[in-house]
Amino acid sequence: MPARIGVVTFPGTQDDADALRAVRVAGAEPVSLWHRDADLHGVDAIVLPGGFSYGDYLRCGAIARFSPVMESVIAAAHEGMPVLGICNGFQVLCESHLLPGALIRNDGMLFVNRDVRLTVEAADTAWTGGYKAGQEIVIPIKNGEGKFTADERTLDELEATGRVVARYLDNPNGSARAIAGVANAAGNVVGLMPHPEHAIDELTGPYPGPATDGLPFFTSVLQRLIDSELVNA
Amino acid sequence: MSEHTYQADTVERAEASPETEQPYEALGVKDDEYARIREILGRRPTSSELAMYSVMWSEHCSYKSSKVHLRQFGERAPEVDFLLVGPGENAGVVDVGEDLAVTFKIESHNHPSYVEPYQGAATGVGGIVRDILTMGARPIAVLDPLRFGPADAADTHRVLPGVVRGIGGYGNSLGLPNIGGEVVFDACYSGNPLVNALSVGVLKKSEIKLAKADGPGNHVVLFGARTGGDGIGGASVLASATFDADKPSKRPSVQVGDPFMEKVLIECCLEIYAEDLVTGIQDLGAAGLSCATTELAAAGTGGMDVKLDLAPLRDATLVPEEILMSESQERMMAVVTPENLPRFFEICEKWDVISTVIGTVTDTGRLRMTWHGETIVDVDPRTLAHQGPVYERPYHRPDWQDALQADAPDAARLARPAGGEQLRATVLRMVASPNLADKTWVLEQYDHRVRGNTVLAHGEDSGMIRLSEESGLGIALSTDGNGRYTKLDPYTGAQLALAEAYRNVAATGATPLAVTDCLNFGSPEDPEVMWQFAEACRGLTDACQILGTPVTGGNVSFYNQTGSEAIHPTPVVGVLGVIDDVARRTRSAFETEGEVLLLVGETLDEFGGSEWAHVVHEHLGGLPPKLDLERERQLGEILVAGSRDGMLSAAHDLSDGGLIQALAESCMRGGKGARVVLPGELDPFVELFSESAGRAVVAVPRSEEKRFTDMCVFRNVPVARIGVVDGDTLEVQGQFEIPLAELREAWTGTFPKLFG
Amino acid sequence: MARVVVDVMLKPEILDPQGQAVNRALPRLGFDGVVDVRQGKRFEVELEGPADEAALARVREMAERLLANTVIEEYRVRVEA
Amino acid sequence: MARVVVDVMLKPEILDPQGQAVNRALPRLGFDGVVDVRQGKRFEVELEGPADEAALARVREMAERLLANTVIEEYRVRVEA
Ligand SMILES: Nc1ncnc2c1ncn2[C@@H]1O[C@H](COP(=O)(O)OP(=O)(O)O)[C@@H](O)[C@H]1O
Ligand SMILES: [Mg+2]
Repeated sequence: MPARIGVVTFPGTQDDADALRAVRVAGAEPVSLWHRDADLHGVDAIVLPGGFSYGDYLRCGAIARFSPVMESVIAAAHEGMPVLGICNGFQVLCESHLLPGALIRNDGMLFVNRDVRLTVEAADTAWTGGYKAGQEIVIPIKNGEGKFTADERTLDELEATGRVVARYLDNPNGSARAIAGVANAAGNVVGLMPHPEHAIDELTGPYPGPATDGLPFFTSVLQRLIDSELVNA
Repeated sequence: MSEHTYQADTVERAEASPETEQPYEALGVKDDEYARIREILGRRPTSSELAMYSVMWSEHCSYKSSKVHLRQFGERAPEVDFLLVGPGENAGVVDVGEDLAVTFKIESHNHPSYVEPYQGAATGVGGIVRDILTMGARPIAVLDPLRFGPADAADTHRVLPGVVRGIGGYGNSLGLPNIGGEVVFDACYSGNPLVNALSVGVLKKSEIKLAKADGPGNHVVLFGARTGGDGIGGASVLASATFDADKPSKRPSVQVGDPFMEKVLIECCLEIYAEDLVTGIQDLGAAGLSCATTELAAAGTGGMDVKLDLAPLRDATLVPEEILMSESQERMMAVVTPENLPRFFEICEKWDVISTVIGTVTDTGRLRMTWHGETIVDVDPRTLAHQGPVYERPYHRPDWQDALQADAPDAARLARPAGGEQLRATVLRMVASPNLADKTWVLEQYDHRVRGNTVLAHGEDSGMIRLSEESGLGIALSTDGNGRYTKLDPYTGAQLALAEAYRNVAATGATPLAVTDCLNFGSPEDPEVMWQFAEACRGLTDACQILGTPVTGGNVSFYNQTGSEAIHPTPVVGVLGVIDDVARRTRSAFETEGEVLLLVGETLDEFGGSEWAHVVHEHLGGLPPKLDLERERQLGEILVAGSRDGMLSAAHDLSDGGLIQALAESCMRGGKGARVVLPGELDPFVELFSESAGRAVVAVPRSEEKRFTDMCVFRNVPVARIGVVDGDTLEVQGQFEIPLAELREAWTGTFPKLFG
Repeated sequence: MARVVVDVMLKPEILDPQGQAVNRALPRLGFDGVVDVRQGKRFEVELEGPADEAALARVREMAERLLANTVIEEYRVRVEA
Repeated sequence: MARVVVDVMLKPEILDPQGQAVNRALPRLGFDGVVDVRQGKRFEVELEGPADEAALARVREMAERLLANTVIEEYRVRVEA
């Protein structure tokens, strides 16, 4: 049985098609999940993609967090299912309290779409096993409210427990300690402001490259699922 | 005031009170137009009918001043076999092969964007995307050609940031990549910015949708946002003038968009299309329900009964006249058979989209509307949709045109830089000037990646979108326009706009196919403006014939002026191209050291309307660059063939700022320098800064130089070797050398300094 | 030091997509009995000096020019207890 | 019908980029004497019934669960005169 990776669509989600493609390119079977449907349809991992769920009105991710599908995602995450939230998905995970902190308006006030350099700091999460700790990668960001914020105690704890997954080399939005992505304590839930699904092929990835630095997020989880014998290679 | 106490002006009342005075002038209806309405109806119109005629016969909706000139786009169009839907529908549709079709159109939202830049621009994007959606297509990209007053003017600092945020805010929230556009500054746009937006969509050839209400008994469904009081200043005049008793509550002066609503509306429509549940569909744009009902009815079986009081409202105090004129965003109207209705509603419910049956298709030939049971509209819909007034506006060549053209920017008139030092300083000044400077500050606010099919976007000659992951089939789009050229010579100026967009598309390796245009002009009541308009239309038509690219649709925006001062006539032209495999796209970046740089095309001493004359001398006079459209076509073929045969490593079209600007951009984009040896006998300044049309610079591997050059010679297009890609400076031998870092600082510094 | 509050709301006739979104979400979360929600902005302005008439006039000008977009928004300036 | 207002502000320890942006703009527009600006949200909630204690408790729950993100924000619920 091949790995089945679900991609959730909320009303206002934009990057679901991209995430589904990334899952497919990585070699897993992409499965569309609909926000009103609490059934996870037997998926082995879940991506909450980018976009503007519910228009990003009120707060990014605030309304999506109450969708029926999120009840199931939260339960599955607590049981260890790998969950990746990208951009708006990261915001949904924070609003759901699966991840600490919050994402607020960028320091520059503006929406920023830019290829950024990151270091992958934690190579032991479900989604980053394919990277080397400290590896530098290029992945696009595109957000208006991507400034990661948490109280000092939480930030210290994230650092101390190796849960800072990725850090900006040139902090584009004033994120606390240049944090671009974090994980939960178990390492199965990862939230990331940059968009790895936009860096998976030479034709459409960052220019001038490297163009495919995002792909390992998707191949890593596949490898993790195979290693844990949840699915066949 | 509740709706029930509102005493509607019924047909019965209209018949009984022929002498009632009606405030038609306040609605922009002329005496003779009002007389014609009475003649058509055989009585005075009800206030609701008057509201409808006033909007449907407005310049914006009826094209009454432009129609006689626009006709030639269709009548003298080049013979092609790929045009599936031509001008006249919501957007043109072009066959791009593999069972796929593409629909694209450009529109303006100039005036609203001046009043409220964010919402004006945002709703401009929303409107054009709905036109694309209406054709049955999934919208897949947007472009935004923009014009503002001087970059350092206070008002530009109010307008530009808001416009850019609005286009980004709305387009990004729809999940549509922004793949191109323009940002141009000129004092003529002070107080009248141009905010044009182009959208493109893709559909199966067999699934084109049309705006017609066919089949008596079919339901007329209004779905999407509720109707509010947006954009109904005029209607309120009418309502309150006729019935001053209970004045309706205050009406908003600006339309506010809800991109989230539009996003779900798009997905909802696409699901409805996929199951083939509509027999006709129309978006609600300008003139809202008036336009949608009349156009659907006029194009279909011919009749429609509507219960207007069933329209879901955002503001319960709206009266029928206002509901008919409301321009509330994010609404659509569909014609649905009774069998399909339950499934249609189900899909709307899935997407939380409100949908309401408000009427029925009939074969009466009449559009009838009732308000709580009383008939308030009873008209032949064709008289509204198709039989509006047509004006043969007088036009004549302005008296000042000769003097303007005589004021040529020749060397005797405008001091030219001479010698390496002066040329070097001019290059740095030019790359930093607002029209030529790096637009990253703007472009970073737009998502160009969403949907994952963007092969080329900002910084390239045209945007390119992959349509098929299997075959690599794709499309390219570019928009261009030059108000200064068009002011100097409207006929040639319009052609130059087309030629530049055409060249841009070809430069990326795509074959130019078809055209959409947004004609931004001053008042049509000014015979000199009308002459500019007539000349531009004639020029565009002629050029389209030679290039073989039909106009498929577009938009006219008149009355772009501050007081009596009109903007430069500004036709903005969008060209759509097709490419069989996006993997062979040509970028503009110089990437590989040692590759040969070739200049294709001929350079003349042409500075009329040039960026150099504008920036350095604030001068506008003379004639625009000459245009040889046959040569332009040859150049296009060379660029496409060069891409197809794998000869080209880079290509960049030459336009504003001339050769040196193109070289600078390609160097900075690829992070590689260039060593340039000027070929001709011309003054180096002319070689570097002239804006002669029909030119491009290309980089080819040494092994391909001969083959490429032969191809040019064979087609009788001049080609000259001008240097190599090399090092990290831009060097013009014997003249000057500029380190890329210095060039980049000048080029990238301007926008952050102005707006950051 | 004094605190002046500026409340900025969309004019009542202007569409408020944010408020609407909240409105629609409430019943799903089991909150009934809400007829309408409108969402606006609240600015807390800390002044160096006292919130006297002159200072309030200045804050009003600030609201007019910067804090509110008076084409679509209205504002109210008040001293917070 | 009664109107209840919910004010939501970032907690004082969270840096407020929007307030900071206003702060920086003020002197450029010629406004001095402002020590700090913070920007938050204001919700006007129209209730079907009266704003009695039970209703206020419900609005407080709404704020806690939806209108504010209590990880970074604090809120206040009050009946507007
Ligand atoms: N400059 C133009 N060139 C070609 N066609 C045009 C031009 N202006 C308007 N049209 C065509 O006239 C028709 C009516 O335009 P318009 O009322 O703007 O359409 P819509 O209401 O669907 O936006 C459309 O088919 C449009 O493409
Ligand atoms: Mg239309």
